[in-house]
Amino acid sequence: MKLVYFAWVRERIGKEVETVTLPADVGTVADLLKWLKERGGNYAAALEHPDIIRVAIDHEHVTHETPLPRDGEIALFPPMTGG
Amino acid sequence: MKLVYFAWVRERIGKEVETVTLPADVGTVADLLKWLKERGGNYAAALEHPDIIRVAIDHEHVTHETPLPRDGEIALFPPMTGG
Amino acid sequence: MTLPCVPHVRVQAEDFDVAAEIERLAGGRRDVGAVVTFTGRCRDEGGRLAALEIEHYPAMADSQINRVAQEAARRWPLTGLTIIHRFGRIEPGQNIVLVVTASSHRKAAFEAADFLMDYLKSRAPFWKKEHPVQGEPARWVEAKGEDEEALKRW
Amino acid sequence: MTLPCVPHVRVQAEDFDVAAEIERLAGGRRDVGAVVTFTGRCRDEGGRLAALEIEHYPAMADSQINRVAQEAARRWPLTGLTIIHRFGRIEPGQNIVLVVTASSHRKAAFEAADFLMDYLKSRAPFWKKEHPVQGEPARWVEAKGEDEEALKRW
Repeated sequence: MKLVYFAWVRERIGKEVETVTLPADVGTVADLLKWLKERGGNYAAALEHPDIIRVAIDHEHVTHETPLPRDGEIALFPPMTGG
Repeated sequence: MKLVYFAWVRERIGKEVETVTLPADVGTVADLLKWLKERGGNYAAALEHPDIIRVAIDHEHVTHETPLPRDGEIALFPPMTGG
Repeated sequence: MTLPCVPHVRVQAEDFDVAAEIERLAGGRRDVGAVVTFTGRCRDEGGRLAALEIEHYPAMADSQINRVAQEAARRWPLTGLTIIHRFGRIEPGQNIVLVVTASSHRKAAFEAADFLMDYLKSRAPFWKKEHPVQGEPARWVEAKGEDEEALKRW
Repeated sequence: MTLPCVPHVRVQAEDFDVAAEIERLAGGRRDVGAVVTFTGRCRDEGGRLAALEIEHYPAMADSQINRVAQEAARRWPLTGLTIIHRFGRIEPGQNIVLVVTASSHRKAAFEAADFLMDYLKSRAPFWKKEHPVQGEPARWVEAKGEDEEALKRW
């Protein structure tokens, strides 16, 4: 699975993009955030409050309850401040 | 008293401006409209429905209940369609 | 912001330049976060209209527009406000009216512009006469009840 | 009007020209009665801010803006709609975002522009970082609860 990070999520994790292989029991967006946070270190700092993290799958906004696809691009970022 | 007319009020009356001497019992805007209408002819045609005529005294919108000033410029016109 | 801005109001026969009017309010300023422009233009009404003729009451138009402009400047935290209303013959595709509002804040700029257009429609002493393409006689545009209704929002 | 207009959307580092964008939607047209522009600009926050740095998600920004633009084009009878959002370093007094709506009708142009700005604020994948004038560290702008609230109006 390709993960991409933006804004302070990117800065805290320390990378823009990475490819991960998820365990079989990581089924939803919420599971993914929890699994990443448990990696500790930079990930724990970036995902300290997983509730505020916004997620897009293949460039579409999704909720934390959304099931993960088998493959695709998952983006993690803070609430947007465009406009 | 100076009277000025605009849009179809002006066209129907057939003049842009005139000076009139009002009888003592013409005290309000409504009185003025009635008095003008009773002149008949073009005035009766222009003021057939006095309720829809808008009035300004010295460049300020007023209601039909407004007392007339001793002197000044009274404008009669249809509802505005600017903007 | 403490004092209301001083509105810039013009009633003129000539066309206006939207970009120049934006520049007047925002050019060189570092405190303007939002600029809204509203341009009202003459439509051909499905090919039916050859031109509008806009009559106005010169002695009153300027003072009435200034009055409503000052009310907007009191009600919203605007850094600048411009209103230009044309009169005379105007053809389809040409400009009729311009409102420009500048503010630190988006909502203030939008609301003030919307408010001003509602008030110009029903309070500024201008009257539109339509000249049809065909040989039909010209006719005065009738005021819409909805324009008067719109004022109640404010 | 039967079909919704096709929105013109750009995500770019370069500045934009408001007059040229008005001309794109209204130039030569006789059916456009109202053009609204909203320009969002960088403020210096009372002298505190040296620049904004706007990060975006390129693969998603264009598609999200197009999606909300198409929704606006379905909901309001627009004859044209343009949205331009800049990214990169932007200094006080410079432009950030432009929305232009054109319609036969005033209310449609106002409401669609207001709607679009609400949606861009909370749905388009852009993030602003403030670079202060003084030696303080840069910091990310926090999203405002009121922006999320504003969406409920629509």
